[in-house]
Amino acid sequence: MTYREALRSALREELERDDRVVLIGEDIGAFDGPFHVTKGLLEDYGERRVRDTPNAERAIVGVGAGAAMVGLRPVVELMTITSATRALDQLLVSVAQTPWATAGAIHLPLVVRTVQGGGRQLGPTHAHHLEAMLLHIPGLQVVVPSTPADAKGLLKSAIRSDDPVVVIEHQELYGLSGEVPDGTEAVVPIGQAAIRREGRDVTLLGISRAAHTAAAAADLLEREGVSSEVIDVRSLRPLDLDTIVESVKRTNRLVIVEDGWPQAGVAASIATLVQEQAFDHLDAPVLRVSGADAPVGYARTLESAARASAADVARAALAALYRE
Amino acid sequence: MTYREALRSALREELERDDRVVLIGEDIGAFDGPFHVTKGLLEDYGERRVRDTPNAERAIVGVGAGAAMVGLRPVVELMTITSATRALDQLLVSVAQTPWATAGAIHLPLVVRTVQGGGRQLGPTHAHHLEAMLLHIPGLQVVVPSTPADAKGLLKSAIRSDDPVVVIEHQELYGLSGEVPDGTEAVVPIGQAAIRREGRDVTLLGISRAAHTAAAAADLLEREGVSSEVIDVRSLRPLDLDTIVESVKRTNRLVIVEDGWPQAGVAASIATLVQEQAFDHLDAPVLRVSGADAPVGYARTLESAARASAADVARAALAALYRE
Amino acid sequence: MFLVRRFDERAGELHGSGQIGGFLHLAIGEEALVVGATRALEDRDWVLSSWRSHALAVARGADLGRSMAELFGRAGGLNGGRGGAMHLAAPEQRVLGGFGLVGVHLPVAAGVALASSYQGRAEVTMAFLGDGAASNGTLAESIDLAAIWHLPLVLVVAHDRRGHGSAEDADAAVASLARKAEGHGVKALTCDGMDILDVHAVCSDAVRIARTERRPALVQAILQRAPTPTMADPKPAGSKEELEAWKARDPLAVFGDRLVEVGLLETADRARMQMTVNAAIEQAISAAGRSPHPEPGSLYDHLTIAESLPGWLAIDARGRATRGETEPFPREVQP
Amino acid sequence: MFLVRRFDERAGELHGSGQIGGFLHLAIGEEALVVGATRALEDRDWVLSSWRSHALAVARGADLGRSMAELFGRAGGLNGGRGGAMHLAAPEQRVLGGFGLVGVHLPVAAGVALASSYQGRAEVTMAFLGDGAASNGTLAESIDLAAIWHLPLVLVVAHDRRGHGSAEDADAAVASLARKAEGHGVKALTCDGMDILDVHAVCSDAVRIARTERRPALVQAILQRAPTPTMADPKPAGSKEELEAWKARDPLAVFGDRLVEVGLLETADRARMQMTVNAAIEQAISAAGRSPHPEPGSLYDHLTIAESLPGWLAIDARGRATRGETEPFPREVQP
Ligand SMILES: Cc1ncc(C[n+]2csc(CCOP(=O)(O)OP(=O)(O)O)c2C)c(N)n1
Ligand SMILES: Cc1ncc(C[n+]2csc(CCOP(=O)(O)OP(=O)(O)O)c2C)c(N)n1
Ligand SMILES: [Mg+2]
Ligand SMILES: [Mg+2]
Repeated sequence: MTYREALRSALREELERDDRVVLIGEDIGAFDGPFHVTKGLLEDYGERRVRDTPNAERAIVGVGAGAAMVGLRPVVELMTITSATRALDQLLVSVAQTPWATAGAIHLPLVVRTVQGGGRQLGPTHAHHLEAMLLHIPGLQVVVPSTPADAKGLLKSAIRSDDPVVVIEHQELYGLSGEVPDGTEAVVPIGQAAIRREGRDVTLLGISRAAHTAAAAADLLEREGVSSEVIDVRSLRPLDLDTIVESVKRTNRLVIVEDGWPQAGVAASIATLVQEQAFDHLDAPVLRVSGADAPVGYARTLESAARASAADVARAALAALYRE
Repeated sequence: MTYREALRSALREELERDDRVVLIGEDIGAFDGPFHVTKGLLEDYGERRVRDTPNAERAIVGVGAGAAMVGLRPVVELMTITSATRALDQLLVSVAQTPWATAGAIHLPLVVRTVQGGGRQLGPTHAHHLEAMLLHIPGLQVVVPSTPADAKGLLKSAIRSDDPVVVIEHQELYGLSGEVPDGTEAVVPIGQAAIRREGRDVTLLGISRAAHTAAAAADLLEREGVSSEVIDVRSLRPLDLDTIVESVKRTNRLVIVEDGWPQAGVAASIATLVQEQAFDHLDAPVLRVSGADAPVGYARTLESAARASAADVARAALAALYRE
Repeated sequence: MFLVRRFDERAGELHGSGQIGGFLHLAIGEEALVVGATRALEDRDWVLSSWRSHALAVARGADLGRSMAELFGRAGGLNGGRGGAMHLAAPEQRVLGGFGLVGVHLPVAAGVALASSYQGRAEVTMAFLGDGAASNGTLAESIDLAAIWHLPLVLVVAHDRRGHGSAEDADAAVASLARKAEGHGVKALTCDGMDILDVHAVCSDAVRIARTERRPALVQAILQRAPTPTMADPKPAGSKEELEAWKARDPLAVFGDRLVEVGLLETADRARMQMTVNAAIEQAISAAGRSPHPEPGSLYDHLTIAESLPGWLAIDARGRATRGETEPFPREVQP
Repeated sequence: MFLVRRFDERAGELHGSGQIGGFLHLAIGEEALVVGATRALEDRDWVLSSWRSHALAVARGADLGRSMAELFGRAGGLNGGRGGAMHLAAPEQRVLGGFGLVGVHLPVAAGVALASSYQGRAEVTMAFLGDGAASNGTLAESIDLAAIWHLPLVLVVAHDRRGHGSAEDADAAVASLARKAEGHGVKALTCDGMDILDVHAVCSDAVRIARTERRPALVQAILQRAPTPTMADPKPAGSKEELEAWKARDPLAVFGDRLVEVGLLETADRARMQMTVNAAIEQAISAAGRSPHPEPGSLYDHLTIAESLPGWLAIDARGRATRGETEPFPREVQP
């Protein structure tokens, strides 16, 4: 099953299970969703459950927040994470803060689905990675699935959560195939990192699509005789810092990989926590391989120069091992 | 001169110097500005130069961006940094990226003034610190003046810069008095940190208002026999990392103080850079004292529990010295 | 109406004396709107606003002591003292807030209306906004969705004609907003916001449209709040003359006098009623004063995901309260 | 018109063969609007759009080779290959972009008009948007400022009636947008977007209003783009029948035939002109193909503040290009 199909099957199963679940977004119905994730759902569940909207990001999130406050479990979709920058006031004020600011009197079981990345020359406005902006806001859970199983499992958890969750999908992963468990086993709890590969010499932590970059780097490093532990963070908030720190205590070296921008980014956030928690176990600084600190270019050469590649990660790992 | 007056005098001098300078914002004219920074300017410069707008943050930033593209030097004002979350698409797409994405064909000498903080029970929507979201975006210069002299000097530099600058003022500093140089000396270059106090044992780096918290902590630490070097970051992008790293190479310990949220925050961003650059010089992890990772509360007790205090910073410094 | 007025007057005073903090937007002069509009609703209907939600909560029957305690920022407040006046919610009275930012609640209100409609509940949602908020694009987006989805939503605009220069400008703004709403196919109505009977009649009509025709309506209430010289509201106060002129229009006094005139209210009863209200409010104030400040250690409550917060910061912030606080310098008060 | 068409047709083909990447929104069927509207402008006037700005640049006389090179993502492109079709700017032709996000350019256009007006230059700014963008609140905010400040701004809405279900819905959308604009005091005009003469006449009128009366105007051009089956545009293509039906309305063919009919154009001249254009475009394509790819090391150019970037990352990203690239897995193409 592909990542795309996995998301669709999560939506379908939850629509089936709970009448309070309603999908809201631009082009999700008649056009099958901008990336075809919601294909066929309008046909099967009708306009009551699958609601097309005009282009109006703030209204989409706001409407979801309101409906969630009084009993629905809306899953709203923002066409890209760049669109999410147009609804940040809603995410911050109406969504993230409300349960806290009402001392728990108002709950907000809202899911915001959005998608980052691009990687096929979409240029400066359609291929951002902006996880960091959402991670910054207390009150939001933020997950970044990188496999079909996690896409399904985390989306199901998100829909069942009584607190708001932002699910950040990755455009370049929609076609990725993988095993996806059925039924209740499919649910993946929010807040657990996954160790994708065990290793001794260095820990490679990947965020969103970059979890695959980390895995590819581990292959390159193996040829150099380096044994890497690869962790997929899966959830940014809550963060499974224990798993990361335990790994670093074993390997004493950490390289974090992200496609997003580095300043006030996700990798920096995690790096700081790790050096706070495991300073005495670190034999080298926590290194980052982030997207370049520049807008996203259209030209193929600029686009790929700006991206964290497996070779970059391998080089960073060797540097952490003082082998470069 | 107060911080507020210093800002006003920068605006006044630049309005006087350059007809291309135009002020745009909500209530900046007839109401003297939400915090009285622009008091009297409408009277003296008229409706052509000082332009009141309706509540429409995106339009305010977008209009400034457009006017800047074709020859003006607009200074637009967003009433609070929370309002800035309503214009993030403009800041990201129209402002930050344009010079880069047009390979320098279009310049954008735009200044965005906004204000963070509160500290007098403004509650969950009027007292955010969101520097990190703006720092995250490549293409924006971001400054956080904490003294009247810097407020004037950095705002003047910002207006004279050919590239976009976000000036983040601090609500709790408007009444702060201090020496402010006149004329050309008043200009403070963007991108230089200020060493406020020299010391040997630990470096305390403060961001925005927290630079004062750091200074107050140094006083507390002095009583404990600890000699602190206090640095005011002044500019987040470009960041004067050299000054910070040099200091850390002398003191071998760093505590960063911010009022903002910790996850994907500014302190984490700088901490990561420092451990990357000066790992071998650090005798302790880089520690942070940030605002609490929770929404901002109205109740006095919650508000102050969430804030980084000088005592917290002093405690962190002692911990970095392994004295606690 | 008198209850709402007295509550606000006392709140203004208590803000002056430092018992209440932050921005306190007073509803003095808006009582005809607050009471007239909410009385057009049934108990099952929902209410949202930008600020002044304390007045809506009181008008909808929220506990006075807990309402006042919220303004005091106390643990016994409606929201545990976390929100204060600008963010006050009284969920039992179906007042969802106080959202603080101009216009941010408008799509949220549409969402509440959507849930009612989706679940086949004949509830109406009423959202209060100011004329200032009407300029924000979020209104257009919200009206649009409400129209497309046939949502039972009533938008009530308190049109206080500030920031519109001359009276003609203000009239033009009213007419323009009506045309914009009608551009979306939304019925636009106007009422005299200083006259509770007119407000009630027009809002009842709007509520009927929303409830029975299942489509949104917009009401513009032309009103003038008291230009009271108070530090509680961030807007500048009016002059003495303006205040005198306003007093002649005071919706509460005018309506009370009229009731007396036409014989529906005895002067003695009016005084008695006022005394009862005064007593209830004083009681609420002392109850609020007795309510404890929220425990600093409760900072992370109702934020379950903070449980997983590691490190320095969380430990520190949780523990901080029990230790001494050092203020780096006095906090700035806005002029 | 033929130039714009051929440029687009070839671009579409080159996207198919992988020479051009990203999303390529074709203007096929929109030539009457592109040419008719821009011909209503003077050289000193400004143009902005969401996408399809390559067509505007070509219509305004931008160098064909550099325009095509931009689509190819080459260093010789109008923007050094950094923006591509969705973000193409031709500043010499006063086409400021291509802003990519729905509606993000609308307040920017108002700002450009503000600068003209502020500096007493009699320029007009024309912003193109789609009917989809008209739902976004940013339109309302931009119109509002343009009206208040008497800005010389012309908003041209390409109303392609997609996403409005039935034709009546689309008509209602047109009428509704006109009412909304007029709610702001902005003159709203409508034209047949398939007829270049009508487009030109109506846009000229709008430009005159903006230039001489110094106030904004809004033009709705009802049109239908070719439902060509291409992967270049993210929207779904139409059926064969739809394509045939569209061909009968093709604004280019219809106008050309009419010119021939009324004797203003010889068939032979028409063919010759087409050949000239074809030749120019093929030349542009080969020039574009010869233009080098941007140097990876130029990534931080035009971002002066990146100079100060420290550490790993910056060093790494600058150096990376010279080393080998390893792709973790193939990149996903949208269905
Ligand atoms: C986004 C945002 N910007 C600014 C403010 C500050 N502010 C508080 S009240 C107010 C005036 C609003 O006017 P209006 O909407 O007419 O409200 P009313 O007159 O009914 O209080 C403003 C700008 C805010 N609360 N939110
Ligand atoms: C903010 C944002 N959301 C989504 C998109 C994706 N998108 C590209 S074209 C398009 C349809 C826009 O329709 P319309 O405005 O009518 O444009 P036109 O039909 O003229 O292309 C959308 C939604 C985008 N570019 N920006
Ligand atoms: Mg008002
Ligand atoms: Mg369209």
